[in-house]
Amino acid sequence: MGDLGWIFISALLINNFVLAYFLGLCPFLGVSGKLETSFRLGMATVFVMVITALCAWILNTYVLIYAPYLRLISFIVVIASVVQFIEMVIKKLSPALFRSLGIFLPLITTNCAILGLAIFATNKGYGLWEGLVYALGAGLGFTLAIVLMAGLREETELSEVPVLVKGIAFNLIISGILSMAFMGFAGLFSSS
Amino acid sequence: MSDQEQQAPAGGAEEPSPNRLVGTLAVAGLISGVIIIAVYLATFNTIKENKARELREAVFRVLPGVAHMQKLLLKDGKLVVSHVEEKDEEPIYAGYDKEGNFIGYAIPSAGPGFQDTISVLYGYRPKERLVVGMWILDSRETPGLGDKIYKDAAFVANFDRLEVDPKIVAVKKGTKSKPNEIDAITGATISSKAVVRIINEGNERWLSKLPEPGSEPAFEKVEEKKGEKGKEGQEHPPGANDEGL
Amino acid sequence: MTQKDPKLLIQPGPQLRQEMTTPVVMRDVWYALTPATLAGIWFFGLGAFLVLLASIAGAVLVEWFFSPQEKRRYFLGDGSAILTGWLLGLTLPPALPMWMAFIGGAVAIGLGKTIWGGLGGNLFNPALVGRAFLLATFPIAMTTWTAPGDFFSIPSSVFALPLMQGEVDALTQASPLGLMKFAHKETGFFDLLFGNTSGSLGETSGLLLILGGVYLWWRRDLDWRIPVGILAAAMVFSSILFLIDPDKYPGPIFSALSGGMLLGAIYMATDPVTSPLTPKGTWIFAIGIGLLVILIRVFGGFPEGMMYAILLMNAVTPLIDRYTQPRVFGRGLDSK
Amino acid sequence: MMKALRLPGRALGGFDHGVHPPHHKERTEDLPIQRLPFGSRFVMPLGQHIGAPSVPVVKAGDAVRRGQLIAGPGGFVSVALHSPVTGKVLDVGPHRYSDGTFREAIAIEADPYDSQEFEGAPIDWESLSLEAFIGEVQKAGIVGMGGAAFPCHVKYSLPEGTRIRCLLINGAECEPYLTTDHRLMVERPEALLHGAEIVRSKLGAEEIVIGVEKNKPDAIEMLQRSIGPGQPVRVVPLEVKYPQGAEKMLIKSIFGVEVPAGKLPRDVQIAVNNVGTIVAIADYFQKGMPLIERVVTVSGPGVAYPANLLAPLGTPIRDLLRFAGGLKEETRQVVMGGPMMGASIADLDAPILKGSSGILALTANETGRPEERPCIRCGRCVEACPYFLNPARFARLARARLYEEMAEKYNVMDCVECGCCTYSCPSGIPIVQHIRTAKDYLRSMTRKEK
Amino acid sequence: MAKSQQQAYDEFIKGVWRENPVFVQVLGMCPMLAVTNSAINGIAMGLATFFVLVCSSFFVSLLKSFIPKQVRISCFIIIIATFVTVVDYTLLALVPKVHKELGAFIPLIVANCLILGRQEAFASKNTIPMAMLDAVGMASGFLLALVSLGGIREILGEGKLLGFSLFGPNFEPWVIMILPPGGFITLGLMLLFFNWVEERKKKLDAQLAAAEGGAD
Ligand SMILES: Cc1cc2nc3c(=O)[nH]c(=O)nc-3n(C[C@H](O)[C@H](O)[C@H](O)COP(=O)(O)O)c2cc1C
Ligand SMILES: Cc1cc2nc3c(=O)[nH]c(=O)nc-3n(C[C@H](O)[C@H](O)[C@H](O)COP(=O)(O)O)c2cc1C
Ligand SMILES: Cc1cc2nc3c(=O)[nH]c(=O)nc-3n(C[C@H](O)[C@H](O)[C@H](O)COP(=O)(O)O)c2cc1C
Ligand SMILES: Cc1cc2nc3c(=O)[nH]c(=O)nc-3n(C[C@H](O)[C@H](O)[C@H](O)CO)c2cc1C
Ligand code: SF4
Ligand code: SF4
Ligand code: SF4
Ligand code: SF4
Ligand code: FES
Repeated sequence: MGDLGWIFISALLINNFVLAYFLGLCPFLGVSGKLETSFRLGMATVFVMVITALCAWILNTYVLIYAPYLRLISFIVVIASVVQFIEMVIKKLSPALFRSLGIFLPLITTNCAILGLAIFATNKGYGLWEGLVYALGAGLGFTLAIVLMAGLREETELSEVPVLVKGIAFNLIISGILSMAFMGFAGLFSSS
Repeated sequence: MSDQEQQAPAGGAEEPSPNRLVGTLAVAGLISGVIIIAVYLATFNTIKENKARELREAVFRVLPGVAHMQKLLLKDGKLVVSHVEEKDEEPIYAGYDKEGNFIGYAIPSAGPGFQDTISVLYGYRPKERLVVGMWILDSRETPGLGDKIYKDAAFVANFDRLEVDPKIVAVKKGTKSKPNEIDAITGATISSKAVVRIINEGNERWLSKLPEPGSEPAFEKVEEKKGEKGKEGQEHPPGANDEGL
Repeated sequence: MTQKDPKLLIQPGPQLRQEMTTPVVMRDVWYALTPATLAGIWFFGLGAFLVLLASIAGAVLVEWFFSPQEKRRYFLGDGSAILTGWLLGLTLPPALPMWMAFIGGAVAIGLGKTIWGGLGGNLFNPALVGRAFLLATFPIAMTTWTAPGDFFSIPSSVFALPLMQGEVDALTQASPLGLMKFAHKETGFFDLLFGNTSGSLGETSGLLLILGGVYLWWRRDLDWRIPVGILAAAMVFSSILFLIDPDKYPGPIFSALSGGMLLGAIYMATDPVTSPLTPKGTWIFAIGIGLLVILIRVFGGFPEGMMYAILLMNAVTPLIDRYTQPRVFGRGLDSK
Repeated sequence: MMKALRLPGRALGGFDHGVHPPHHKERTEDLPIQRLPFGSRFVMPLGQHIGAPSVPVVKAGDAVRRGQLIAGPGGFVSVALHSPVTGKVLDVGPHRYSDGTFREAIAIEADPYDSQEFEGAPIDWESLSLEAFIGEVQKAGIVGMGGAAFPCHVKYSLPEGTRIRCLLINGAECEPYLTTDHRLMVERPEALLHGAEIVRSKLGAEEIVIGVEKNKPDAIEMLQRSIGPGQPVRVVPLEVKYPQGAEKMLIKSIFGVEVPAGKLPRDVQIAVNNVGTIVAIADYFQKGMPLIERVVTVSGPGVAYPANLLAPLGTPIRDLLRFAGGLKEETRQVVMGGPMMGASIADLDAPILKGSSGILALTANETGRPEERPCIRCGRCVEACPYFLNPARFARLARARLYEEMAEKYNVMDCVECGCCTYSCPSGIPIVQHIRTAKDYLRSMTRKEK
Repeated sequence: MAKSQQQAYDEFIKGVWRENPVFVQVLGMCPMLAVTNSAINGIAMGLATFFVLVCSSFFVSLLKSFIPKQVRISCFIIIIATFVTVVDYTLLALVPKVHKELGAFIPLIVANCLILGRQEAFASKNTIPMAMLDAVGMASGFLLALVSLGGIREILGEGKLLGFSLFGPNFEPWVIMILPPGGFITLGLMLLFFNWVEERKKKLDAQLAAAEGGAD
């Protein structure tokens, strides 16, 4: 497994943002009720994450070596503005795409998974390509987790889950079991 | 406590002018910038010292007998001493004893472990082609299993005198028989092998680029103001690995 | 009126029902498991039996405790809780402390079933939820495999006090899968088939597991596609790897007979509740498991991937079900 | 338009899914059809077929002869009714129906001194135009005897541009216990072939195909022996499986063609008729006898002497049971029709109808049901449903009252209520009942929208 | 005065218990699950959040009349990010070990909806003292949740509390508690427990009310 390959697999499965890092939990728990919506949210997340990785790399390379203390603020401000800008562009160019992804963009931009991606990529010292692959893996990993979760939740809608359990507690426990299942990917492609 | 204030956070004005909006943001940014820079400056030295000390401690742990160290960078195929922070640098560290005689290199290397990336720093003595110490800088291995790669003193001690030729090999615990073998941790074979692989990769990357033994860069006494603190690293206390991160 | 009418039942059709009922299905699985279980106990001794009992006890007690009072008999009556504990027990190391096995059974039913609304509501295989929990909780105890030993000597670790570690005094021995993964050593075909290897109770005796599976298939209690799909996919995948590097990768026969492959493929992946409904979905499910098992075994961090493979495919099952609705008779055939 | 129908020389491998209930036909399959002695009181409900009820043309006190018209068709999708006996009309009013409800019916008291001979004359069918032929069939009161009681002439009235190339005769009789079609095929093959020939020539079909399940070898043999030289008739043995007799399954089995959902066999150039229907047509054109009697299988472990009875329509169920030795002590349930699609009888004094193929007395052995338990998603129902629907999903959705979703996403309206799903469910879930509830609800909603 | 004291007490206590941000509102979960594998980490994260929340609320409340509505969210975020950066550097300078454990999750406090939510819902509409009470209450509730979650996970996961061994050397640690699934499951079960307690209380209240109704 090449380095890029492992970065991708690791972000996608082994160190899944939601199931291993607990990032992006509120969309994960809040929006995972419907499969359709979840998938679109996931795609929007992939999109924003890739942009984030790009922004973070540019900032890290050209700005933050001179002013490291502005890291957090600049990440937030720059990512939010760029996403907003792209949102406007999409709205102009492809209203259909905007309708399917756009409504999620403002929701996602301030959540911790996006910020976390920028910070982790920085901390790990990823270059441009590594950062982009990392973002792709993390975004798809988020999508995978939320789509599986949505499938599970839609199915349990119809079964007789005890009233006491229903709601967030139940979703957390499902996430726990899902997270347990994802532990199976630990060590993937790293055992020689 | 006036009640009117309760509902009107924006001052109840109609449309404020765009200038007003930008102005507010600019002021907010300015104030926040001032606060941040103040804190940054106030903590800068401590943080730098902390980091330097951490690094020094790690280097001293993997290179027994070291009193001084300096950073080396590869420039045009040659190792040169560097004293400034540079971007995209991949440094190794050279260790020297009190008299300034070269002892060995401390080489950082990283790679995938059981859970996430493991970052290792290991000491290497080119004359004997030996690894003389290993220190985990960062890892997220499973508590109780994989974290033995730094919590298990016996495992760490494997790396105190280890031949790098032809290649370091992890074998089942208790079956170590050759000088280039280590005993893997039972129940954490994968993490153990990962550490070995990471060191082997470090060797592959660096050994061919190191200068002939004897022609290492000499110790340049530039700004060694607080090097005294490194005394504690004189020897490698096995138990000291615990919680050292 | 000359004749007194009997009191007539009015019930909606169809009037006929086939004989199989859910409790009978569950009981069939008990019968199918019995020979392999007895063989396992014979190989590993009474200690293993105690571990099995503890796991069943944990499952049944929790099922009892959490079922509404008036429905208790009814809930326990379907026999699925015992089955869950039993199957869990079959995957545990024979020298596991009993208290751990008990917790495994309790978690299996508590987190794996009750919370989901009881029988039929759960989307993950309860026994494997219990096992995954145990493996992540007590990773060392759960991967300490003992060699088959004397029937009457019980390893003292089995009796470890609750919450305390057990000292394993029996002869520990790497399981065939461990040997394969970490030493690239294959165990012989006949040892695998007849069960004289270290491992868990239920994975040693391949032959009896297959016999039980044939019985269940004959009783139409399980979907033959699942075991066939899993084994076929796993064997094809491992054949490919084997052809690439026979020294490093296990061959197809070893892959099919070792570890939890048979127990998982025949008895656990086939859990009706957590496998897809439609035949097409079932194939996807089975092939997915087969591929994941080999992926995890060969490239992953664990010697055995059956449990994780099944759990992961359980998680995918709702999606599979959704996208493999059969084509309704007489619909969507314009192209024909 | 559909592609032209291929008429292959052999059965094309059957249909998928379905169930194999024990067929229990051994009780009556070898018993010749017996005529049930005439009773004294007969009740002819006006709405015993699908469509508009018939309109009475007699009133209380009128004398009627056997075979005399007593009610005319109430519209195009409706048929005539004839008196099953010679006697006197008692009244025209509500009478108990087999499900216990009251429905408009004509009650007739048989004349105890009449010989009850039927007198009629053959009809020259060869000279009839198609329209006239269809009119005759409606006048004869002939409806489908395969269970649905759908007016036969409607089936023959083809819309512009439709052509029938094959007349398919349904001799599958896949319901357990029932042997009426079986006995008709064995005892009256000439009538069957003659009736088939009439319909074939009128519809202009090229071929007659008779599908018979393989568990009736004597019927297959008898039919094959009776086919005249040059007659374009094929007898096709079919796999024994329920619901082989459902017409779309039958067509799939024999021609390998799926009738599209919402379409009829005629859309694939096939007309399907039950054996009993064809024999009734033959009787009408040969003897002038309208539909006034039919063969009913009385069977089940609840009766001592099972029998195949030729009974006048309107005969109380009690009379048939009495002839078969009466109900045994252990009888729990009496069913009209087959045990899969038939319905419980609430009142033994209710009459048999044109569509009643069987009266079954069942004991606790057959009527016992597994306790209802949660669905374990075993998929047996899915693998049983011949229409490839998802009954497990129906049950779940219906319990949550998501009826619209059942229709929109899962095509619940395609379900024919064959009962295979309920039959095969180990958890005893009354899936068909859930489906019926859903369909009723959905129908009432569409009605409201209109 | 008594009334406003009562009100002040209410503002404070609601955050700690009745509207506990974690157990009742289920906010701020991401940072909390990720780092609460021991009590000490829970305390550190809780205190960091405490500081950020209280300072931000103070400034937001102070500046509320200067901030135009249209840019208020941006201003809030800038204010919050400022204090998070302050905490980040301070921890790095003073307790580098703790900083290392909490790692990247300190900057993520910015994204904690709890903090932004309190600015939007409370601090920007109330006087400084009220805002402080609210912030302190909410932050205490958050801290309480973090500590209890971290405590449970540490007790089972390592047999220790705050580093002190509880069960002796032979204790078999429940490793899962320290791993991600343990975080999910423990919080899930704690919420379940909360639901159960609430349910019980409701039932008891109903019974009491019924009894009183009879007595009146
Ligand atoms: C929850 C859990 C966590 C584990 N964590 C690690 C780990 O961090 N590092 C490791 O090498 N093995 C870990 N393992 C064990 C591996 O799966 C594998 O079984 C082990 O490396 C085999 O080593 P052995 O042959 O020495 O027993 C873990 C196992 C489990 C169940
Ligand atoms: C259905 C089933 C699933 C199993 N899943 C796993 C698993 O995911 N991980 C595992 O280590 N052992 C699992 N086992 C036990 C293994 O088959 C095997 O005995 C064990 O992995 C040996 O590994 P070791 O060498 O690390 O001790 C499972 C057993 C069964 C019957
Ligand atoms: C589930 C099901 C089973 C059926 N079984 C039979 C059968 O066994 N024999 C039969 O003649 N008709 C059966 N039918 C009715 C046929 O589908 C079809 O309506 C009939 O053969 C048409 O002939 P008819 O109108 O002359 O009755 C069945 C229908 C359904 C829905
Ligand atoms: C063929 C078959 C296999 C089963 N396998 C399992 C299993 O692996 N684990 C389990 O907990 N229950 C199993 N059960 C029992 C039952 O389906 C299970 O308890 C339900 O998942 C509980 O809702 C099985 C039942 C049958 C009929
Ligand atoms: S924007 Fe805030 S509330 Fe919405 S999903 Fe993201 S974190 Fe949750
Ligand atoms: S009753 Fe309906 S759903 Fe059930 S098997 Fe028959 S056609 Fe399918
Ligand atoms: S047959 Fe019954 S138990 Fe099985 S899936 Fe269908 S409804 Fe569920
Ligand atoms: S996004 Fe905000 S509300 Fe959601 S869990 Fe994270 S901190 Fe809480
Ligand atoms: S998604 Fe993680 S804090 Fe909001």
